[in-house]
Amino acid sequence: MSLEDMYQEIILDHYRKPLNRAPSLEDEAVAVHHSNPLCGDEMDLRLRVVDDAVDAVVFDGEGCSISQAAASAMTDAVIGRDLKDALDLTEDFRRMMHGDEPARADDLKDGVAFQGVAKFPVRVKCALLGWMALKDAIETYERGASAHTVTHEE
Amino acid sequence: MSLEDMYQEIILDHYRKPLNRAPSLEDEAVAVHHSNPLCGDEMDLRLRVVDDAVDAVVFDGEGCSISQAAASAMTDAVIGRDLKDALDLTEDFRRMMHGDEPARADDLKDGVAFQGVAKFPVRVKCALLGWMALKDAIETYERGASAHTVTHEE
Amino acid sequence: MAFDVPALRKEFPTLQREIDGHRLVYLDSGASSQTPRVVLDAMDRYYSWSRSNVHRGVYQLAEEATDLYEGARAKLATFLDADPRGVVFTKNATEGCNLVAYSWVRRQLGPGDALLTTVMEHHANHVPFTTAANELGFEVRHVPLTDDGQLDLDAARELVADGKVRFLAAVHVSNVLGTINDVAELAGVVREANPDAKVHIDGAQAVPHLPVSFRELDVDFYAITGHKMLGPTGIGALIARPELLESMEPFLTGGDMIRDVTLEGATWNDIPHKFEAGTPMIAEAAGLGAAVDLLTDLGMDAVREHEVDMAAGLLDAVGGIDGVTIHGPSDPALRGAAVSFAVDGVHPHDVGAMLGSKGVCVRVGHHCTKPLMRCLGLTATARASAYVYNDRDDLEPLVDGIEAAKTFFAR
Amino acid sequence: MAFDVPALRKEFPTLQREIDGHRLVYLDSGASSQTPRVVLDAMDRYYSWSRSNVHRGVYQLAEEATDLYEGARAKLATFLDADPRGVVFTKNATEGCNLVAYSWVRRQLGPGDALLTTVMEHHANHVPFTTAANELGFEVRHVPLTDDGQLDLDAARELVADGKVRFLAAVHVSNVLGTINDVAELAGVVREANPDAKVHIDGAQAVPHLPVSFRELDVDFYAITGHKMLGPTGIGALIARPELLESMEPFLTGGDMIRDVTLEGATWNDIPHKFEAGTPMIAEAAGLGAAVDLLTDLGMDAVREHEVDMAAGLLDAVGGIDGVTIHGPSDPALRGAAVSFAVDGVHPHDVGAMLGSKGVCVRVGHHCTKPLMRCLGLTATARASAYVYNDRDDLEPLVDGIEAAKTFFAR
Ligand SMILES: Cc1ncc(COP(=O)(O)O)c(C=O)c1O
Ligand SMILES: Cc1ncc(COP(=O)(O)O)c(C=O)c1O
Repeated sequence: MSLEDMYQEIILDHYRKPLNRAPSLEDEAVAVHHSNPLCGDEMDLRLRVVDDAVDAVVFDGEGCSISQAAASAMTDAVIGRDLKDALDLTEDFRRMMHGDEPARADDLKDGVAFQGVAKFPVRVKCALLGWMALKDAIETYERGASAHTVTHEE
Repeated sequence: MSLEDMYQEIILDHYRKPLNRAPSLEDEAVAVHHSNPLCGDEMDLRLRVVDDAVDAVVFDGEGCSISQAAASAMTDAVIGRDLKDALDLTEDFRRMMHGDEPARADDLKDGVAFQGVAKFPVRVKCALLGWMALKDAIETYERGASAHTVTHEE
Repeated sequence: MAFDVPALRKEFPTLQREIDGHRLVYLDSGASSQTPRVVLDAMDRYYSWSRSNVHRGVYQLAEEATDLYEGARAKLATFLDADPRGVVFTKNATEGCNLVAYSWVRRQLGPGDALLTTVMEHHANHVPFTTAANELGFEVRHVPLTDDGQLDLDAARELVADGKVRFLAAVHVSNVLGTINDVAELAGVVREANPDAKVHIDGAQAVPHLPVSFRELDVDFYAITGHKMLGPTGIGALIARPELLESMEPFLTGGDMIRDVTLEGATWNDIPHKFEAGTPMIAEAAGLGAAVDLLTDLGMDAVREHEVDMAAGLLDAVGGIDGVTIHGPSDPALRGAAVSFAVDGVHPHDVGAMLGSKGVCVRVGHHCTKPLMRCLGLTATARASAYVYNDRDDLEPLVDGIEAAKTFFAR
Repeated sequence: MAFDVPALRKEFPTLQREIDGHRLVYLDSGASSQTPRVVLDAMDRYYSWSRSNVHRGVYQLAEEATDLYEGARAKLATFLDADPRGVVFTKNATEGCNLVAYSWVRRQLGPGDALLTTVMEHHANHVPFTTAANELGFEVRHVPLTDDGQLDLDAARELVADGKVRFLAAVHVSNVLGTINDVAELAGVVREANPDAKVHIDGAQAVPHLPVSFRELDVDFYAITGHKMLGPTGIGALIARPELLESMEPFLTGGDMIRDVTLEGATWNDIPHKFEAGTPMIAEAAGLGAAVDLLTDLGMDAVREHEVDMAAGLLDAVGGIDGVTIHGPSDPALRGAAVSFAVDGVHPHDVGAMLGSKGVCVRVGHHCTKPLMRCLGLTATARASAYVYNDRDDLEPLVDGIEAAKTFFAR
C-alpha cells in the first residue's frame, strides 16, 4: 500500500489549486451544506441552473486533500451537463468508489484518478462528499426548494 | 477427582437411610421452606425448641444425595444443642464448605464427611441447604415468628 | 453422513483431553459447543497480525481489522440468508433479546396490548419481556404444550383471537425438549389475527444445528449466539429486518453508533452500526466468521442429517435404560439432538456427577427454563446434547454412566 | 524505568510486523492496545483444555471454566482495590456506562433534577445520559475547561450550588487531551452540594495507564474496558459499590442473573451475577485476568513513570515541529501519553495517511468526543498515544512522518 496509490499527482494538483472553490455564486439556485461528522469534513455547495443544466457550481469548506480534490474535479466534470446527466455521472462515480469500473471514464475527467481511493474504504466517503452534495443540490432544486443541510456518512 | 472424594460411604449411608426425615413434627415452633432454584432442591424444615435448645428438628423435601445426606447429618449434630451453639456450629460447617478446617470437627459428627464437597463448588450449596434452613429457623424463632420461606442460593 | 466425525473431532483441542483416564465425551453442546482450531487460528491471526480498532482508522492494521469485522458480518448474513444491514453483533443471544425488548417492545406495548410467548422459553427470551410487561402494564400470554412436547397451535389461535397480541417471542428449538417449533406457522397464526404484529425468534439452539433462512422464516427478529455454533464466547447477533431497525430507537448508546453528537443530544449512525455501541467484539467476529465457514463446509443439511441420527441413537440408548424417562418428542425427525431425561430415584445432580467422573459431560438443572420445568412438574433434568463431533461411540460411556449412577445411588 | 521496553515489545506479536519495509510503530493504544502472548495463551488454554460453559456444571471442565471466570473477577478486583461483588463484567466500557444510565439514572432522575458531566466526555459517557435526559426531562450541566485543558472546578462549584445535581458522569483521563482529572475532588464538589449524589467515572483511559484504587477514589461507579489494557476485545467491567448494586434493578435480563422465574415474573440472583445476563465472555475474562497479571508484574507505578517519560518525549518531539500545535496540558505530570496535535495547513486525515504509509499508526478524527471538538473549535485532530511497548525510538518515525506530510501536502 503505497501512498501514491491514492494520492496521484492529479489529485494533489486539484487539492493545491482547486477549481470552482468559492464562498458564493451569483444567481445561485440552491445552496446545500454537507458534513461528515465522522471525519469532520464540512462542505458548502452552490448550484446555478440554466435550462435544466448545471450552469455553475462552486464549493467551499474544510476537509482532507481527498475530499477537496474530489469536489474540485467534480465541478469540472459536471458544469454544462444537464441535471439528469449529472446525476447519472454521480452514480457512476459512486459505483467506482465501491470498486466497479467506471462506465463513463471520459466524462468523469480527472475524477477517474480517484479510482485508487476505492481501496481505502475509510477515505471513500471523503471522495464522495462533493458528489453527494451535488446530488442533493440537484434533488433539492427539483423539489423546488433552495437550501438543504445534510449530515451524512456514506 | 474421583467421585469417592465426594461421596464417602458415610454420606451415602445418610442418603439411603436419612435421620429425622419426616413431613411433620409435634409441637413444632417454626417451619421454614427453603429452595435452591438453581438446582431445584426443595426443603421443609421444622424445629421444636425447649429451653432455648433444639429439642427436635426434622426435614423433608427433594434434592440430590448431597443435600439430603447433609441435612440428615445436620439434624444428628444439632439436636440437644442450645440455639446459640447450633448457630455457631452452622457457621463452622459453612466455613468448612468454603475450604477452612472445621474448628469443631467432633461436634459436627458425620458432618465432617462433607469436607470433600468443598472441592466441588457447584455442590457446596447442596450441602449447605439444610444447615441454612436450620439457621433461618432459629433466627425466625428468635424473631418471634413461626414460619418463613426463603428462595436462596449460597 | 457427509462428513467424517472422527477426523473432524481431531480439530477440537479440548476433545483430545482425558479425564481420570477416561476419554472425554462431551455431550453438553447445548450449553456451549467446542471450538475448532480454525476458529482459534482466525482469532489468533487478528491478534497477532492486525491488532487494532475498527472503523475510521487510516492505517493498514485498522483497515484489515475493519475488513475482518465487516467481513464476518457479511459471512453471517450469507449463512443465514439475511441482509448484512440487518445483522447486529451482540455479546450473546441474551443481549439480542434485550435489544428487542428495549428498542421495540418497551417503546410499543402498553396497557391493552398483549405479548404472546410460549411456556418453553429459555429465560433469555422470557425475562426481558415479562419484566417489561410488569413495568409497562401489557399482558403476557403463553402457548401451552401438547402431550408430546410440541407447541399447541390450536391454543395459540385462541390466544390471539381478540387481536390484542402485537408481539410474539418464541424459541425455534427448545434447549430442554429438543422440539423444533414451526415458528413460521406460529408467526402466521399471530399475523393472521394482527397483520402488524412483530415476531421475534430465539434461534440460539437452531442455527448451530439446522439450515436456517431468515428470509424464508419471514420473521422480524432472530437472535443467535456464537458460542453454541463452534464460535468463540462473547459474541452473538440479532438478525432483523433492516427497515424495522431503521425505524427503531437505539438501545445501547455511545461511540461508533452516532452520526453527530452535541452537548444536548445525538443523531444516529446507519444500521446496523446504530445498534453497536462502543468497541465491538473484533476478534470474536473473526472467530465467528471462521465457524460459519466451517459449518458451511460441512453443509447444514449434512449437520442436520447427522443430528437426526444422533437423536435417534440417544433416544434408543438412553430411553432403553430401565427406569429412564425421556422428555420431549420421541420422533427424531421432530427434534434436535438435545435429549433431557430422568432416572428413577436418582437426582439429576447425582447422575451428572457420576457421568462427569467418567469423563461424560452432560448438563443438569433447570437449563434456564424454570417455567417449563414447573409445567412439566420437574425441578431439574439431566440433558445430553450432541453436535457434529459426537458419534454413536459416545453413547456407550453415557449409558454405562447412567447405569453406574443407578447402582451407586440405589436406596 | 523499571521494565525493559525492547524485551517487552517482543511479547506482542503484531509489533513484530513490518509495513512496506517500515518497522511498525504503533501509537494508537488510546484506541486499542496490543495484546501480549500471555493473554493469547490464557485464552487458548481455556479453549483448548477447559472449553465449556460456566456456573452449575457438574463436570470438571465446567468447574475449571467457572474458576477461570470467577478467578479473573477476583484478579480484577484486587488490581483495582475493589470488592469482587462489585465487579460486573460487560462487553466494553460503553456497556458499563449504559448499565449505569439504565439501572440508576433512568430510574432515579426526572424533571427538576440535574446531571453534571463535562465537555470532555467520550460519547460512551455522554450519549447514554443525554439520551436519558431528553426522554425523562432532567437537566444536563457541563463542567467547562480552563485554558490549558483542565476541568474548571470553580465553574463546577457554581453548577452544583443549587443542590439539584444528583449525578456526576466524568472521565478520569481524557482520550483526546490526555488530561488526568482529579475525579475525587470533583466528586467532593458534587457531594458537598448534595451528599446523596452518585458519581460515575469513565476509567477507560485511566486504568491501563495509572495505579487506580476504587476504594480511594471513593466513587460509586467506575467503567473500564479490556482491549485498552492489554486485554482481549469483547470484555470490560463496571466496578460499583456492592450495596448500590444490590439496591438497583437489573439492566440486561435472562439466564444466569435470576434467582427464580415463573411465567409471571422473576427474582434476581446475588450481585454481581444479577447484572450479568446470559453466557458471559469466558475466554475474554481469562485473557483479561492474564493482562491484569502482566500489568501487576510490570507495576502500575512503573507504567505511569514510563508514560510520563513518553508524554514528555512526545510533547518535545511533536511540539517542536514547526507549525504543529498540541492540545491539552503541556506538563507531562498532569497528563497521559495520548497527545493530540494539529499540523498547520494539513488535514489530520492526510497526516494520518502519510504516517500510516510509513508504518506509524496514529488515530485521526473526532475520537468520539464531538462536543469537545466543538468546544475547541476543531473538527478533528491527529493523536499519537503511547503505551508500555513504546519508547523514545518510536518518536523519530513519528516526527519524520509529520514532516513528510507537511512537504507532501504543502499548498
Ligand atoms: C475515555 C473513553 N471512554 C470510553 C471509551 C469506550 O470504550 P469501549 O469502546 O471499549 O466501550 C473509550 C474508548 O474509545 C475512551 O477513550
Ligand atoms: C434456547 C436458548 N435461548 C437463549 C440462550 C441464551 O444464549 P446466551 O447465553 O449465549 O445468551 C440459550 C443458551 O443457553 C438457549 O439454549
